[in-house]
Amino acid sequence: MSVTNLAEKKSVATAQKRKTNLVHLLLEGRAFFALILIIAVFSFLSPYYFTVSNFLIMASHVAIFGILAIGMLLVILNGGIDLSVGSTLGLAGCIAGFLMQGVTLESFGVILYPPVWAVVVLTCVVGALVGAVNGVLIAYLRVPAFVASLGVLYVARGIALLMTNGLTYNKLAGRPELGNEGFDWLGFNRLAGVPIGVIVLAVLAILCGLVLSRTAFGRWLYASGGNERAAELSGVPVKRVKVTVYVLSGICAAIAGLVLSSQLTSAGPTAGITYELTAIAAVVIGGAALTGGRGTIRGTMLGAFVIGFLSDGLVIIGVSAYWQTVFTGAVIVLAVLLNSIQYGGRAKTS
Amino acid sequence: MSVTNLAEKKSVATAQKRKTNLVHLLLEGRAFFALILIIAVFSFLSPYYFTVSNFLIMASHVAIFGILAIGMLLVILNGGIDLSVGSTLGLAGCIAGFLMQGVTLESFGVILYPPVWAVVVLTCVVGALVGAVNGVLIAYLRVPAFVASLGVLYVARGIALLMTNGLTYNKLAGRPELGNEGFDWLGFNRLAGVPIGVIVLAVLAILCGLVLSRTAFGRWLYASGGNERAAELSGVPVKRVKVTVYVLSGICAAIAGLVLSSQLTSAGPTAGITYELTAIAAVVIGGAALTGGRGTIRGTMLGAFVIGFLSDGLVIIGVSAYWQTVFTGAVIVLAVLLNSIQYGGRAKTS
Amino acid sequence: DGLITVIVNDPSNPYWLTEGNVAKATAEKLGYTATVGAHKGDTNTESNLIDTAITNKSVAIILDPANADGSVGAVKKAVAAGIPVLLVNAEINQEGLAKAQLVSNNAQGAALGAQQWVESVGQEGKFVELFGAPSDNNAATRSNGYETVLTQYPDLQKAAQEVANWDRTQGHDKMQSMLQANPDIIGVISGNDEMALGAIAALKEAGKLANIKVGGFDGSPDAVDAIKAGELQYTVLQPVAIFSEEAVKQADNVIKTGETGAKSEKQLFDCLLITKDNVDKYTGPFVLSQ
Amino acid sequence: MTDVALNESRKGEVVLAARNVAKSYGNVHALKGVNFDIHRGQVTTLFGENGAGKSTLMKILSGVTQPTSGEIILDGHSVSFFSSTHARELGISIIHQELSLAPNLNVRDNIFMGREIMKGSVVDFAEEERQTRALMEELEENIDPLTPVEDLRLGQQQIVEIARALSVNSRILIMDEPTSALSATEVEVLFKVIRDLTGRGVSIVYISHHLEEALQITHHAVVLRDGNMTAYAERKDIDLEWIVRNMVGENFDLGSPPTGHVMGGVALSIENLTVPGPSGAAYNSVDRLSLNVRAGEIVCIYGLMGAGRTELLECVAGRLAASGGRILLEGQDVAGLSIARRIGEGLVLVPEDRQRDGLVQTMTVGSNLSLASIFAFTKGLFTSTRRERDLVTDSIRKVHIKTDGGAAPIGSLSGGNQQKVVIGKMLATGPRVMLLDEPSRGIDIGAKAEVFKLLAERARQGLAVVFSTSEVAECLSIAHRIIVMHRGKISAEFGSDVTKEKIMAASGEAVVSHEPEMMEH
Ligand SMILES: Nc1ncnc2c1ncn2[C@@H]1O[C@H](COP(=O)(O)OP(=O)(O)OP(=O)(O)O)[C@@H](O)[C@H]1O
Ligand SMILES: Nc1ncnc2c1ncn2[C@@H]1O[C@H](COP(=O)(O)OP(=O)(O)OP(=O)(O)O)[C@@H](O)[C@H]1O
Ligand SMILES: [Mg+2]
Ligand SMILES: [Mg+2]
Repeated sequence: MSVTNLAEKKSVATAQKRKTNLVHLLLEGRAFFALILIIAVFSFLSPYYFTVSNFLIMASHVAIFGILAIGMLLVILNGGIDLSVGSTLGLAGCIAGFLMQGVTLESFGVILYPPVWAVVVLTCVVGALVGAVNGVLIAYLRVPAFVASLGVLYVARGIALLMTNGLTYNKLAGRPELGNEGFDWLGFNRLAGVPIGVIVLAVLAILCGLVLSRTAFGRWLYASGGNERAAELSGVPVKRVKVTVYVLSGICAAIAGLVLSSQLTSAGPTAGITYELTAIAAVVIGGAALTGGRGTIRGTMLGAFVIGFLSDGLVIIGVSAYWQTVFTGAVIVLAVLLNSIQYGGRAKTS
Repeated sequence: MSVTNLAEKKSVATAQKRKTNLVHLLLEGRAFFALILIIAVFSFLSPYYFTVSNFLIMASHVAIFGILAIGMLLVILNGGIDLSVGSTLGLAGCIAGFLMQGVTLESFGVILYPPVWAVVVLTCVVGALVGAVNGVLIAYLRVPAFVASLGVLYVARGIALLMTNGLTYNKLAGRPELGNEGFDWLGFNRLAGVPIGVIVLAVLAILCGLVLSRTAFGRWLYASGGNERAAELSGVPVKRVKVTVYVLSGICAAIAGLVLSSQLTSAGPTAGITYELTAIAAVVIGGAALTGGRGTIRGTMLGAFVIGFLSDGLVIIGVSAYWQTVFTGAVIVLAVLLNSIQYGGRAKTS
Repeated sequence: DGLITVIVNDPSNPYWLTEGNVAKATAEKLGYTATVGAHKGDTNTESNLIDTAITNKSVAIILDPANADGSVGAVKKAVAAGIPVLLVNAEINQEGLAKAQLVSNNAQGAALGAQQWVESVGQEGKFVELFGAPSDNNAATRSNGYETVLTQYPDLQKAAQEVANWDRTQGHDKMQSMLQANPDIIGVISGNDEMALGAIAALKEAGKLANIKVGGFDGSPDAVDAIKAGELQYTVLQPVAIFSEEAVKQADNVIKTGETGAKSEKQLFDCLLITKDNVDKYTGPFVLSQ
Repeated sequence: MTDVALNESRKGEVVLAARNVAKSYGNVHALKGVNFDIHRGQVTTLFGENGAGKSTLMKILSGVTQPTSGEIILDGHSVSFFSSTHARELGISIIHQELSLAPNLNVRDNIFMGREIMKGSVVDFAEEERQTRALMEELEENIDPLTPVEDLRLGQQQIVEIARALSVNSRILIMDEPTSALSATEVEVLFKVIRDLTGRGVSIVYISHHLEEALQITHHAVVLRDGNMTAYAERKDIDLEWIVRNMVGENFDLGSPPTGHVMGGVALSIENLTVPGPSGAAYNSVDRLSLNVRAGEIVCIYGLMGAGRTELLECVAGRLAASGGRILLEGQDVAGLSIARRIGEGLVLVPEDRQRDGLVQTMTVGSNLSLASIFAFTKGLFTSTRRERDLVTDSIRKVHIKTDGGAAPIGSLSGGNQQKVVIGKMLATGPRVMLLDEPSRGIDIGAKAEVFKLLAERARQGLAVVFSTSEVAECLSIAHRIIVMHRGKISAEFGSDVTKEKIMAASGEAVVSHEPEMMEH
């Protein structure tokens, strides 16, 4: 009796598992099909869409949102949200611009031109700091993530405006005699024909994927997003994980800021306004649950590409700006509608 | 034994209750003190701040956000969020403007000028419809509230732009010969010296307070925000409550749109951009938990006044626009930081 | 034939809407196809739109740059791809890139406006100024233009200046707040019409529109209506319809001959004053028939 | 039971002890100076009512919370600062009363979360999986290590929780109600594991409200009451009666079927009801089941985990959709009626999981009590505060809820009293048929007896009661009729004079006691 029972249970479990896998495939496929569909439709509507050069260009546009979305994915996996990434991106650009123009040390009467690697490191440090402020507010002072990052959104933007006085830095190329050349390499130039921004995105995505799937930190992240109390009781340093996640998101925003200012060869304080919404949309279209604990880097990248390829496609076929707004909203809802069938039964919507 | 036991437990519980009340008072007081502090500081810094006329003007600025915040409070009590209120406000203004200019019925060759009450009703219906779209997506199609309302944000804004073609409606005053006068009465005029917008806010706040504390619907709202499954099993029509809440939020946004266009005597499609964030901030500063089930109308009003009185104060004493941004962010975080001590122990930050 | 890509700032504002529409209409009249994109002031979006224009093999780009410094990179990119770029409405801080920069003479317009302002308001008393988005060069240019003229009248005293980001609602709210601190002002000078119209609504509400005069800038249809209604004293018409059309014509020249046909890269188009005296000559959005 | 050798030299000596440990949460004194010993290689069982402080004491001993005052002594040395990770390093692990698993992670990840096995800088998943398999084998559960935990039923989740504690290889293992969701077979396996562990010198602390069960394995019994230790004895000196007497002061029994009232007509009639299994499952959770319940009758449904009792009751209450069959309430078909309408018609459910489905934690005791009957105190548009207060006070009195009044936060009540709030809420609607899914889960014997007394009383007044249970002893209390469910079908039906063995045999359960004549149905 006991044996048949067990065997039966097993077969049930296996069937269920097989089903889950199939459903998963179909659903993963769905975001993927959305992308394929977008590509197909626009390729049909414009002869210029389906070309290698256009895909590279679109990918380099996706890069900015994609990099933000990677950081956002980590935050969302943790059950949080980070509204400040757009502002942090803007601030990071300004910091980089400020450093590239040379730092005047009044007391010594010299102007310091830090080399590009130092600029990159310092900018990332600033991004990490902004993230750390978020993280500490959220993890230790228990401010809800939405509000903490909303406050930081305003403050970071205000600081960027104050430090630039509303103006834009545009001498980012550096000069050989100052030894600070090479900023172009972050997003403007190409490597073997591929825009650097795309390469940065790919590297970050692979790194993030590895961290999520192969390291203890990745598991901690999923665990504390799924059940924070349980994770804490199991010895997961949940608060540290939380702070780290926001710091990483801040660093991602800083990198996105660097790539963007390199792409534009200029850095202004108003860059990145409302980008947080696009990043969140990418993550959610990619199948992550805003309640935490569920989501993959693959999905997020798909989400980012869906949004990017859609908006570029609409521009290429010459749809009016108003309709673009409408389409963007509709696609976000539709894509998530498909996804929500996957998790809807379980997750409490928040 | 059993008796002493009970008595003892009771005294403990009473002590606890007393303490809770005191803590509550202090904390409610905190948002209140924040307001008092803001008023005191600015009154000290500017002789024009502490005057009846300035308070009325500031209150009329608060009215817009306050009305949005009332709808947002309902949504947040239900454990949701509505990012589309700013867009709905803009769309509502445009609808009202469109109706006030007269509706051309091509087939009959006539231009219809609906009276103001009809304009108000129709605009509210449109707001309710937008809310209903949100509600159905969230309650029945299980799209997470953040995403559904984000999509609707874009779509509503796009529709407003498409219907106005980017232009602003100016002739809102109506004309006596057309029988559509009186739009001024929604926000522009004053009643006994008090701006109508403020009166509308007060009426809505009182209504909402009554609904929350004295009706079955209010109870249902708190219950389904606190524990949706339990509420459902207790016979609460949770899905209907959810849809209703978004519909009410849409109507509030429409009313805010009407008041704003009356205040400005014009209605443009870009009105209300990012107002959703301010409304959410007001609700959260007012002590509501983003996880649902906790929050009061009194707190929300306090929150709205804190934000409004702060930003107007900064203008009156002539602080630069950049610093205004920084201050706004800092105050949002600080105010919630104080509040989060109240709920932090219990609510999972979301 | 070929595609001309027009990129404007934000078509939800009638000024840029006209800019895009006129350019598109002109291009189509000249036998081109045209698309109108909008960057909404974001240099990244602008750069993406330029990329798309390159992908689309546009024969020319008419661009209203988002940022004097920030748009340089985008223009460079288009130029590197061999597409002639003609800038309209705003400048970039680098010459020799774009084939032409056709802009309204903001300094001249501001001076014109300020003189009319003094004429309408008087030479004595306190006034306030509404300032546009600080990231936009034109905000400062216009403000400086006002300053230059108004400082010549020592009895005119600027009581306050607020940033209202070109926005009507912000103009309204900031005006109300400034009125609290400065109830005794005699006039408002505004960086654009939207903010001026917001201020008018605020003054109307306060019942002070009779005593406090308002001047605008842009020449938008709404502002013209307000002039007709006697609420706005004047506005400075930016000849957007003219330079927008001219830009496309020069683009056509460049495509056909490699030259714009104009004398210089920077071409300033003088602004025109609209007051209640010549308001009936306003025949279409941003068009003042001579 | 005494097959565990007690005479090994160091067996029985105290390894971990609490001395004068007190803990208060604000004004709540959960523990008031308790001494507690854990003996090497032996099982110490902690008994006590809900809210007696058992879990609190265990949390202190495992470093999850810090005591307000008092001392913890490990191997004769006082340990000062103590976190849960620290405790684990010292060889103390705990199975929490509330499941603490991350539902989104699979079994393997849950077992090793927070203490990953590393290979270089990455996690060694293969090794973790191997160990998980081994653990599952030991627990005789066929659970794939890669199944997401949320796909497991409650009992299996509890097994995972147990496996996690076992995987630590600690020398002191604290089990806070590890069997509340386990079937008898699974409990039996667990006990085998426990005996194994004690044989190897591991010390166990065991907490359970299943008193008889606990008596099977324990060596020492400690009774806590209101934060004080009230009794201690060795196994040989105690029996069930001793425990109950020390726990609640008097000896409770679970009552007997109410008699002396006339049963009415059929109140609830279930005809050929079929409820599909979880989406895509090949079986039906409830399979063409028919059942009639008369007014004034109490029917008990016994069954193992997964027998389909929850699905049956939830379907009747309107939360799950049936795929076939009819449900009649006093002759009227309730198909298509919402939960709310069914409540209005007098058909109510007290759900299985009171935290998740029964209570709104953000509201007060009073608001929870009145939630299902708002229209009873609504006049026109508005609710009447006075009438609501009357209703709440009335409920509190009738259901005997120990609370400081309606305004108290719901979280301030003990588990049993919270359960009574859920029952009181449903009784306040004036039901004719009341369904209760495991009303006794997690509540102490005193509360249990009170709940049953209450139900018997109501039945006498004409209420039809259907309750489910996993404890045979409860079947033999107030029920007039006992239904045994097995895989969605009724496998047997008994009167109140049936024996435990017959019930268990009909449930398809492997037999716990050792009578050889037990056969499966
Ligand atoms: N975090 C907390 N905050 C406030 N009070 C608490 C907390 N944890 C426990 N208590 C209180 O401490 C007392 C003891 O609770 P504990 O959980 O230890 O009881 P228990 O004996 O385990 O009961 P049960 O059998 O229901 O599990 C109860 O009155 C409870 O309400
Ligand atoms: N006929 C069946 N064949 C195989 N497995 C079954 C069958 N019925 C139920 N199960 C298993 O049992 C689980 C359902 O348990 P359910 O909660 O419905 O039972 P229950 O009797 O209410 O148990 P309890 O309330 O004690 O948890 C399902 O997840 C499924 O794996
Ligand atoms: Mg306990
Ligand atoms: Mg069950």
